[in-house]
Amino acid sequence: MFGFNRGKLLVATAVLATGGLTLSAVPAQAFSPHLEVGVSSTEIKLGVTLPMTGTASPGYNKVPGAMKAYFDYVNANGGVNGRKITLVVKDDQYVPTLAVAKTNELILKDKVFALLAPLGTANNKAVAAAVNPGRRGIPVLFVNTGYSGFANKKVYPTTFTMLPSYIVEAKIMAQYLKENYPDKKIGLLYQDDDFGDDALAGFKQAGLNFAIKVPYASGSQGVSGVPATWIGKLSAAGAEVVVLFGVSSATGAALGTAAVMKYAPKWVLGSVGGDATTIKALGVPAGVLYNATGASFLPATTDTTDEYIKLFQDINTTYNKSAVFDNNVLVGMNTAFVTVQALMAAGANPTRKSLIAAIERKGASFASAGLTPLNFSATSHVGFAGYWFGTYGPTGDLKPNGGAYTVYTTDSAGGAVVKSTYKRPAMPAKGLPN
Amino acid sequence: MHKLKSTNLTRFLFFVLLGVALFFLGNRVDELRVYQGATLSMYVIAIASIILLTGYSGQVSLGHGALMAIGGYAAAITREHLGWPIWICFAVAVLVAALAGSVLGTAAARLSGPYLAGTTLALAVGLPSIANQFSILGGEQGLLFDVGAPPASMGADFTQYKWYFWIAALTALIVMWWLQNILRSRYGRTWRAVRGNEVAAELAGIHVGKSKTLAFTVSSGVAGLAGAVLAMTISTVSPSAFPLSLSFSLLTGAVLAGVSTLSGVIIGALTLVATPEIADAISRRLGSSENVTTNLPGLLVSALLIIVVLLVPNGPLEQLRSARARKAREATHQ
Amino acid sequence: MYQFINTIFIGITSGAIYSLMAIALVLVWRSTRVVNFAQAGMALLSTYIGYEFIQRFHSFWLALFLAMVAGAGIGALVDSIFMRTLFRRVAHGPIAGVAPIIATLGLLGLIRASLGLAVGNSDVSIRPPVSNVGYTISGHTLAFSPLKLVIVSAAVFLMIALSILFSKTNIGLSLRASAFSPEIARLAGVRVDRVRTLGWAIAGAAGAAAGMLQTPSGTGALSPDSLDFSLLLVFGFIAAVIGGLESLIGAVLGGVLLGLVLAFVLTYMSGSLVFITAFVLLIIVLLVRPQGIIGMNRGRRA
Amino acid sequence: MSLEVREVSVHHGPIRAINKISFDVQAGELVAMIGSNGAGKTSLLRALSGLNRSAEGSARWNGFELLHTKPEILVRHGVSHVSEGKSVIPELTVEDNLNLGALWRRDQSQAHRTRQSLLDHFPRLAERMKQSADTLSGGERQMLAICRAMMSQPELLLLDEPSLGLAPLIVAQIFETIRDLTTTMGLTVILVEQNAMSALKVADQGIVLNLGSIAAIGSAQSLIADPKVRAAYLGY
Repeated sequence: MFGFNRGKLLVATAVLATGGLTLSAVPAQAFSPHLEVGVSSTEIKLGVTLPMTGTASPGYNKVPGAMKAYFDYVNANGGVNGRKITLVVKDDQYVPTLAVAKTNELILKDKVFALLAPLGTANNKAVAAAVNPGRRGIPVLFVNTGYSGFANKKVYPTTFTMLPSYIVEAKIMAQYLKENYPDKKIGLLYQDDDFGDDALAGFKQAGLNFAIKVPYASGSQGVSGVPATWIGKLSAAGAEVVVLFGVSSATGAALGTAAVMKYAPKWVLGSVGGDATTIKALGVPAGVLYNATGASFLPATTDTTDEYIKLFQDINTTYNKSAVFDNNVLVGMNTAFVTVQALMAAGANPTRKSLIAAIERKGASFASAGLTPLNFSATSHVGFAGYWFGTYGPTGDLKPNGGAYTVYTTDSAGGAVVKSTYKRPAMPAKGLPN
Repeated sequence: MHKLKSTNLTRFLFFVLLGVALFFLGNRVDELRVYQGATLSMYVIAIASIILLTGYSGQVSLGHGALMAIGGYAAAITREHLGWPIWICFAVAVLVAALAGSVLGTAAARLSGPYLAGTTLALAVGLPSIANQFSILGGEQGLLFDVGAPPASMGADFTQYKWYFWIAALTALIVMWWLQNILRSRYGRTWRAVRGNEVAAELAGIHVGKSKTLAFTVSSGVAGLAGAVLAMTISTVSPSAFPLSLSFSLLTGAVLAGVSTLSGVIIGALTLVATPEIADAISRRLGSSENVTTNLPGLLVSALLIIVVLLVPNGPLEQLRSARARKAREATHQ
Repeated sequence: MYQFINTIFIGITSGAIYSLMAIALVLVWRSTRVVNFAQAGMALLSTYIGYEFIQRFHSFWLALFLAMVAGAGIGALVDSIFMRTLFRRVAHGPIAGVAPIIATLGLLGLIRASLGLAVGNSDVSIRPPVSNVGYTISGHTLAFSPLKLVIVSAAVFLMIALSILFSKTNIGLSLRASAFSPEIARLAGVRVDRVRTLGWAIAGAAGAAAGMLQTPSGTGALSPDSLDFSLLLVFGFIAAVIGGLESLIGAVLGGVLLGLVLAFVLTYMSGSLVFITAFVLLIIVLLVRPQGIIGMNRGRRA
Repeated sequence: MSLEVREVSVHHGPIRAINKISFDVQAGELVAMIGSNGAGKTSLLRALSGLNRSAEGSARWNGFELLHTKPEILVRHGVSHVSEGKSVIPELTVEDNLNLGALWRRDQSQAHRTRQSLLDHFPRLAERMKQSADTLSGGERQMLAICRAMMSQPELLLLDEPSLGLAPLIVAQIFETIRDLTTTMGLTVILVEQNAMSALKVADQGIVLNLGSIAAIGSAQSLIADPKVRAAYLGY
């Protein structure tokens, strides 16, 4: 069977040769000596990997479109110091192997200046270890995950987080629950992996006791019958307040199934799975969300009295084909907005070093739609660290409790939960940083 | 067309030659291609494990991704907790995966086609979720697997990826050489006999069940090694690195390579690595809309798969061979 | 006690949904000896077609019927232009065992990606045609609603109707004969190609019913990347294997067994054990009976 | 009514299994086709019944071309083939195996009558109607296979090695049955056999195939009497 006749050797050689050709058919990219990789006289190139297809993609696949829309808006208004921003999007299907491969492509082939808003805990960890942007000095701006570990500057020296960590969220939520429902039986639904572990750590730190904790395996919310077992357990334990600390599809499945089983506790939704638009798109009637409690660090997506929301909605209409304006779009736009400020702060000819230094130096003063301050400094790469609580209206709009945003902040460690005194500065004219 | 005399020595020399060629290739291409070369080597090993199982012993597995996970985790745990040298970690990966494979293979030998497919599919879906049950497995974010920096003696511009590539390519060469040898041995002949006709093999005194279990065990061990190499290329192991789609793409690679022979394995691996990039390039050239860029790669890969299965089901090499055999026959008839 | 009863209901209703998919898989297996991984894609496509009909006619039931017709058409089309070519080309060798799996997987990807291109990767949703709010008995709401009743009835009805079709009618005899021995069936005058296509068509219709009924019973969302459909395929296949692949009654029994075991493990042990439980159950069943609950004793190697 | 075979060739890849052979079979005859292993008997039969559609030449039954026609169509034109090795489906019941042969017939009441008369002939099968076919003995299976073919009410019956793997006593029974069917139903039968002597004994005509060509043809008696045939094929 394995006699090496001449024919087979020929084929083997041919295969090797083709392989070699493919491998060597890369044009050596010429770049000017005085400009950083990914920066030319006319362009700054950024790259993102995230799930654009596959079962983890719904919702998240709207983020790049939103970021591109805001960059296009900036580009149409003169760009960053005359340079246009382009965003290269790669689909990693939420698989670490692909995330590493695609990030390598971004860095080695597309030669991007910085990585922007990569998604997923396992993906980011694999990229950090295998591609090692930290050692290469490549900025990883505003990772799109609340896993607290990425804020560790020693391990991830070039990484900045944007979302408040899950621990922060759990601590603040615990405080809220203790204040508002001191004598109620509280139940918790959480994802049985690092996402949930962070949450459990936060709740534990805050000293909140649950009457029942229901874990679910990531992905199992799509299996018929599984959500019904959650509701069965929660209702059997008599939980009067239920915290849903999972992804949107799990939150949606829990709410939908609870309606079927006529189980109506006071719902408290975590921010990851708390976007009304996404939940409604999952087929859950808005009425189910009515009166539930939600949390966010950005203004409500329907709050058109907010100058940022109004601007982002306009940009969304013009540059994003009027995609449904949900929290994913809002997060994308706001991330792009902060990114532009960071690029501007990095100087006339930004380098990777100057970009990181700029965020460390000026990051805390960057404008943003966020209702809590960005905590960037030379010692902290943590972005937002606060939440406000609101109630979902009959159509699913999240409105702040008491009519105004009351923001609580804390940290991922042992710090106390405090009411924020932060007053968001006015938006730069036309939402264009200068 | 006369056959060169094939001995263990010529075969060994062929692989040494191939190794030397790869060594020079690794020095000539850029960093990204070197990295892809490591991935390619990983796929070569993984696809070989599938071909061994399906092509040579007639069993179908939809769960080799899970066996790769076992190998990957075994290597990572050995490295992290015991700090053993990398080649011992790889050996542990092989052993642990082979052990799991022998348990599974014992069950598999009793099952006919679709039942085995169902069992392995359930394994591929079920196994990764174990990672969140035991803290030693590191949960969703997984474990780090650091094979270490290249030795200083290699020089300052010897990159980490080149080191990965060297390790992966050397592993792949050794595996392929060893597999070619084992397939020419008594075991290889037994497997082929069983694949050809179970009843006849049984009558010829072959213990069919044992033979199948052995094939499953060897294949699992090789898959475990591929898992360790995969873990090396992404420096971590995590449940999501071994999704169901990995098992499926290995089958795809095996079909593209031609399941009936190991010699096409590089074609399968090359296609798996190159197609997404080619599709990406095409869709970017065509793609004005987000929708096209997102869905075109999937469309192209699926279409390629279907075309190959329909047009060259036994793989391009086998097709070439039979076409040539036909031509030779016609020539002698004239 | 209330929780115990509810767990049984949850098990039976989810089992019924796995059964619907399992029935479709068993149908194709019985008529062509192919494990049809494209079934999830075919069901997804049919359900999208059903969704379009709902938008047009505002009747779920009419749309369900039309989706089943469309599903039958898709099944017939897949077999006549696709599987027939495949079988002409790969009849022998090791590839014969994997080619149908690979081909149907490829088809699954093709349907997914084409749907993504055609309709985009965002969700649409299907409302339940009858109330999905649970029945209330003496103040307790059961995990069982009119919609779930429809689903369970549909699974039972399909099982009975198709079992009768298979075992009592001439068409059924042709289907079985073509599956077991195409050559002998041909020699006996059965138009095997047409009969196989018919088998695929019936499976396509059953798959469409599974998709149309499972969608509103979950959250109602439908997208080309729908996790629910991949999982439906996996759990449907596991149910079919547990049941024995040869028997429609086995498919339903396998589905319900899987549903019940999952419901009890999730409720009384841990919510994290879904996928492991499915695997362990499958292993246990196959260790005791390698041919499934209702499989043939002298199972053919295929 | 007759079968006219003209210059038929069958290839298996590069090997020519049947090389341009021609012969006639008259209606109502039982023809035994004998020859050693690999002589091409089965190849010829499979070409006549449409299982191998790559044959060249022409074979007409009452003017209807058999070559290149699908077996399921040939059945509708009165040609039935019982393939080598007990052509029954073991997973089905005896009843289902029988019924299978007449599924294509529009007139099912006619099929019912055929079945009744066959069952009268073969009471052993009648007793086992609800059992699965793999519970039958080898001889019973062969009977069932022949009955299944008879359910199509064929005019031309092609039988491939019905004696394969059966005890001599059973073989004799089967051949008697075939002879009986030929006579009582006015069938034309081509019986391919290794078991040359037994076959020729019940046959009207005999054809001896050797390496894809006709080595001898004639009445069964004359072939039995032919010393060369005796030496080469009848073993004495």
